[in-house]
Amino acid sequence: MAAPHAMRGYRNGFGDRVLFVAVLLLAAIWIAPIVWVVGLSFKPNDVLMRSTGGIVFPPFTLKNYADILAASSVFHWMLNSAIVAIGQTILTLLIASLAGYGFARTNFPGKRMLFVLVLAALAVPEQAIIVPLHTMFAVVDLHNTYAALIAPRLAFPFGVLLMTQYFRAISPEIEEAALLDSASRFKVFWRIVLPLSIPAQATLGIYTFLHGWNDYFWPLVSATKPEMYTLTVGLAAMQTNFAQTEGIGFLMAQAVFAGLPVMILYLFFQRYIVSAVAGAPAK
Amino acid sequence: MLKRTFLGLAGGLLASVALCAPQAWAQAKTEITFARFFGACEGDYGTSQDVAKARGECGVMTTLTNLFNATNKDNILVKPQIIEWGPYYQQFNARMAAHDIPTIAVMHSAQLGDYVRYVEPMDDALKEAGIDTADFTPNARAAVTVGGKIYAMPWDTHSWLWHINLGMFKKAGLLDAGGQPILPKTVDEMIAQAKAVREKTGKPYIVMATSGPGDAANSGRSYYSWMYDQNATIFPNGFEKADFKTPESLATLKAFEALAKADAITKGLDSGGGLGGFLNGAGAIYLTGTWRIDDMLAAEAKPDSPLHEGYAARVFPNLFKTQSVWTDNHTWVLPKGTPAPQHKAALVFLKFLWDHNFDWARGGGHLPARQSLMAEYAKLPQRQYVVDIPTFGKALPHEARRQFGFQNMIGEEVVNIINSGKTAEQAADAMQERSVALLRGR
Amino acid sequence: MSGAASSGIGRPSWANLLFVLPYMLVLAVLLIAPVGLGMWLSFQDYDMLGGWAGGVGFENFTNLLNDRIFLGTVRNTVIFVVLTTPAFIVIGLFLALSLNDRTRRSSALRSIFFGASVLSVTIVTLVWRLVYLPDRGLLADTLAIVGLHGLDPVVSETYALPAIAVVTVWWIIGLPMTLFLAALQQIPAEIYEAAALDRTSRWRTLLFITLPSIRRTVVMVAVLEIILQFQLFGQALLITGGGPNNRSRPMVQFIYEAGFRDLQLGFAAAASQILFALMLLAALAQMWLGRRQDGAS
Amino acid sequence: MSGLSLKNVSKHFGMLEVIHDLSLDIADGEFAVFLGPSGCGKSTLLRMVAGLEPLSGGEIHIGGKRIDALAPGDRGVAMVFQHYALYPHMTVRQNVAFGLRNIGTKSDEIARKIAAAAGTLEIAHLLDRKPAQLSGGQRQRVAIARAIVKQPDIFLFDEPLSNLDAALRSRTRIELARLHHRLRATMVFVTHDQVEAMTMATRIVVMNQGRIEQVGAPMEIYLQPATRFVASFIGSPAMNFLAATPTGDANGRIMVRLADGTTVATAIPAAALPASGPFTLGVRAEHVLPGAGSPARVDVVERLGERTLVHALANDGSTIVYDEPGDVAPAIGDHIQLTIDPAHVHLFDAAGRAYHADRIA
Repeated sequence: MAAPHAMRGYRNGFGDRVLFVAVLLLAAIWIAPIVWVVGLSFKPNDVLMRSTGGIVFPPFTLKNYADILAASSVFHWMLNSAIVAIGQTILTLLIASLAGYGFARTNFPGKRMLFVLVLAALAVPEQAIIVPLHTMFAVVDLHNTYAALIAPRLAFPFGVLLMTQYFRAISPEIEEAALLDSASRFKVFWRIVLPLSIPAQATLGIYTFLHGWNDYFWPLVSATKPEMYTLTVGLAAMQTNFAQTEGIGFLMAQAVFAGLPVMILYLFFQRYIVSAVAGAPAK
Repeated sequence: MLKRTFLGLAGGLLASVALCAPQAWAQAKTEITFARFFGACEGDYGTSQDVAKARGECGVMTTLTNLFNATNKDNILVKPQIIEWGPYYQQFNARMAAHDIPTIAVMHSAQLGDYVRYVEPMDDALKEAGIDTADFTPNARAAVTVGGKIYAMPWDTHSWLWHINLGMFKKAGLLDAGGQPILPKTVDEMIAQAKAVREKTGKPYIVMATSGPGDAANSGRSYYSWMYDQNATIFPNGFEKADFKTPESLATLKAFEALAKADAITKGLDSGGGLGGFLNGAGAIYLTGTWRIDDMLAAEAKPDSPLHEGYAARVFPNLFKTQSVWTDNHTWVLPKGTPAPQHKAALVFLKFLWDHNFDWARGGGHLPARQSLMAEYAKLPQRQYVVDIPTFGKALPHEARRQFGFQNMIGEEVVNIINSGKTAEQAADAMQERSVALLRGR
Repeated sequence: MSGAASSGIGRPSWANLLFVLPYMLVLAVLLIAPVGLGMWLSFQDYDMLGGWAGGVGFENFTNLLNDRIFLGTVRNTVIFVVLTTPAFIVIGLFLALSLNDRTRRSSALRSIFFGASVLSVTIVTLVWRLVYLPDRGLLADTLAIVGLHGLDPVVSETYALPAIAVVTVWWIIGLPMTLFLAALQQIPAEIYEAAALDRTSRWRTLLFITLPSIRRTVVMVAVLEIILQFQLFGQALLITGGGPNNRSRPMVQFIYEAGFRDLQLGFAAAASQILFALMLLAALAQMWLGRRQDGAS
Repeated sequence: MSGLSLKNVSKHFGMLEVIHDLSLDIADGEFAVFLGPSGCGKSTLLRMVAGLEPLSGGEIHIGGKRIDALAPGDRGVAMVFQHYALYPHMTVRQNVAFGLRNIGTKSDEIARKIAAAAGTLEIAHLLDRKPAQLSGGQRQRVAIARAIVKQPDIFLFDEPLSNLDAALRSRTRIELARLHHRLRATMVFVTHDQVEAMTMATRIVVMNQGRIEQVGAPMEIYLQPATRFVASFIGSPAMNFLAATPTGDANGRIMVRLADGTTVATAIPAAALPASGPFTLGVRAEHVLPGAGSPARVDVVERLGERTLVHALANDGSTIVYDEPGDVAPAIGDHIQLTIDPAHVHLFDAAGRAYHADRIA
């Protein structure tokens, strides 16, 4: 992480200020809609029904948030989203780490062929197999289960390739030392390699989590029972043309409320997102 | 540290799942699922049981459900499954494919023909529930009858209106001596009125939502209404081939073209923007259905509202031969595959709804499905002007497949005339072509 | 991500297969099998509720190629990819270059740019529908200040797709930015120090040192974004519904509608195959370009 | 009995053969050093012994037991790696205990062994630190402690000193030698540094391109290198090599003429030499004597402190290095005269094979 100095080396003067203003301008564009949404969430619904402008002026209300606490499916959907996203994250980390280690560090018959298969799988778009996936899950009657919501994502090879890359970058000496220390192959993986790959796990974990949390198409067609809705599908269900005019403020409050935990999670893990990717040289 | 955080999070969540599991409800209750659109309004009506105070479709539906759950003697728990209106039927398909069968589902009568294979015939069930089918309005009866059998309990007749800002009509000189709005009788009259409104108020004549998901239906309903005024159909030669180039169809499309060319209709609003705009006085007429009457009346009552000078609900006007209008119906169906106890409980709930049909008509704005309620309905504000709709309103027969597909497709092409400047002929060509694809499936 | 598996440590053993077995099983059941099933479905008449009615040969494909709506979705999707991918690269790179230091300021700004990615598509589209609302949205209000009226992107055939592209870039610029940041942090500081001693200008440093050093990442981001953006769905469905005049309907929405609205699974599967083929072509072309440049330098 | 025996060991990576049919015996208690330039296969050989590289052919025995099919942990070997390979997420104590736990050693015994090893290596105060908190030398000791506690039959060292600075390196050399002496264990040490080999080994195995060039005690290798490669690799400064043409013999000892015309009467038996072919004469710097003799011009002077190396150009252009004690040295450009001590010259034939004078007892 020597970059900070590297960049500062040639930064000075007028050009920097122009750049900085440009970045600030972009940041303003980026944050404006969010500020707006937060603003709307504090406005009474009947005011918003007539106009969504003037969010900085009174009247303000906390009713929308109070309503969430009083009666809203948002909690349940958040829980579903969390179960799905965390389930996907944990399982992805587990099988991607195992497979990544297998490909990066062990030898077994047919390894090269299987790895080519994994690389090829990278080209398969998830949206393009939704129709057959839906048919398959319908045949085995698994729709509206957490398993159905979680499982399809586990097949995508990004995590395996990321972990393979990362494990290749870890010095093999340490694993060799462990082998000489009479550790089994699995023990080497579990006790030595896995703890060493926590930064990569964090990266993969965050991306998997976000992906799972934000997934729309699959839950839309697989979670058809409202009690199995994830947040994305649930909020979309709230957004009927009718609801939009009857409760923009309430809807926005739910949006803010739903976005909050992930935002906090992000702020907490933020440094891992960059540094972990940096830790795995893309050779 | 990180690992521990992850594990902690996961553990906590799993624990809370266990706590929140559906077992929380009492064991003995018979749970039935109730799939519907009409929106969710837990914020305003989450616990309310006061049906009289409920406004709007969502408010009435939610309150009725709450009331039933609190008061029914049969220990039945109705669990609403609220799905967005736009993808409701996609979702319904997915549910059927996933063997996730709701006990009761709302269905537009326009869709009943496509889904009749998957729902229970209800002649006997309605009798068993004590619902008098003789009380169905003729419109409602036709809506739920396929091949001589009743497949749904009708809930309303809804139709397509002009919601009029009388203040702006007055400015444009479009009120008669009695203060009632003068409606156009031809396309030319309509355009002339539009010019008057534009001149006198600077605002567009018609406000209509065209851009949001599902908003295409608005244009589709308008198209059908003017087609029916000409006693025309899009299926002049049987239900396997549509024809959009009949003179009547082209005349209808030309009416939209004329509106667009005269800048008499708003472009690119979604329903939020449309309704909000109209309530703010952004146009003289709002094109939407019966379901908004109550909201408009509420707005009219507010002193600071641009509608305060007066509001009128009128049937979508006849510009051609004989007054008709598009109608559709919300109905309740019992999808096949429900176990007997739920089936029985569903009938109890349907009877409850049937008994509260007037609440729906009042709060939701739709016309009731029961003939016996019509007189009382007509006494509600503005309802006298729409109460006759069931006698002259029309819908496609159930033999016509993919009715929503058609309504949407037609609507999209009309929207293209309004928003994108397509000509009537171009739109008709596109409709013709797209209808082939629509009828291709089974 | 190139290169076949290099040899690991230790002797080859069937037991090591156990490491990859869980994933390979998941891959086989949940990816390879659906791909195969999808290919089969695309030659069938298969109704979601009505069931299977036999093979139809290439009929689904010929119907697709004669379907103007479908061809429109192909055009829209390709345009969308062409609009967004360079934007992701240029803006992502610009942000990464500007925010690649450890000051609190940069960290806060990074959070802002990444922050939108944590919002789900439903929330994002809800927000932007309000932003784009004709006459009363944030955009209309803002443009009105500078005297611009009537620019309503979601109802314009020309601007609807770019408007969705803007939302998409706004939403998930965080990923390319992060990938670029990671790549930048791997450039050894010595190279910049040497460049500084050589009095290299900012532009020349960028052109001749920074960019060549992260070229692989640029290619990777390009391929990644092509793959992601070909799968546009939620934003279009929820903002414009595909309109106006089908000018913003993407292929995935077509697949969704064909399969889940019109119940024609075979037809939808056939459209999926075309999407798949297009993405493969685009990604391969991008990789080929990247590799060619790789070899040239 | 824990000697190491390699029998016809070979190794290839694909088409590339890195170890050619190599056989070697290392006796119990020996400190054997595999010495050679990088890429000579010495590390590969060590890793094959450790079980980290599979053999392409041949057998490996430790203490008479064939072990080349066993897992690394089952071979009774411990290894100290070039970069120490400490487990970064474990404390020193956990690092050292890891291997013992894996073979089910009882906790109290582990504690006892760690205490003993920590005492020996003076790392008792570091036991609860993580590797990142240690200096290079300390890590080195931990790595050795980790090997010691396992009480292996054979210690393997893979260039463990290459990451230490010069002072620490020489100190560690001494400690390792001392450790060897105390443990009397068999040790195999891989290095490319001839000083390490010379100072620590009881026997040096000089390797080049996957083959053993010579096996012998350090001084044996120094004094009687078996090949030109060994001669050039051992000794600092490197041996002087000069083209030489045999001109006959005197008393059965070969006489050669160098390129500058000088004739050297070597002590090498003429009979041992092949009949013809180009020869190279090798002579170490300490056996080139300044004073009377062939003329040369001083080119470079390297002062090492205790002695000074003088690089001189003979009149045929070849470079000869000799050393002067202390700071005594001619100036650059000075004309000097050099004599080669004929008793200490070596001859190498075209194949690089060496011919020496009879060993002076």
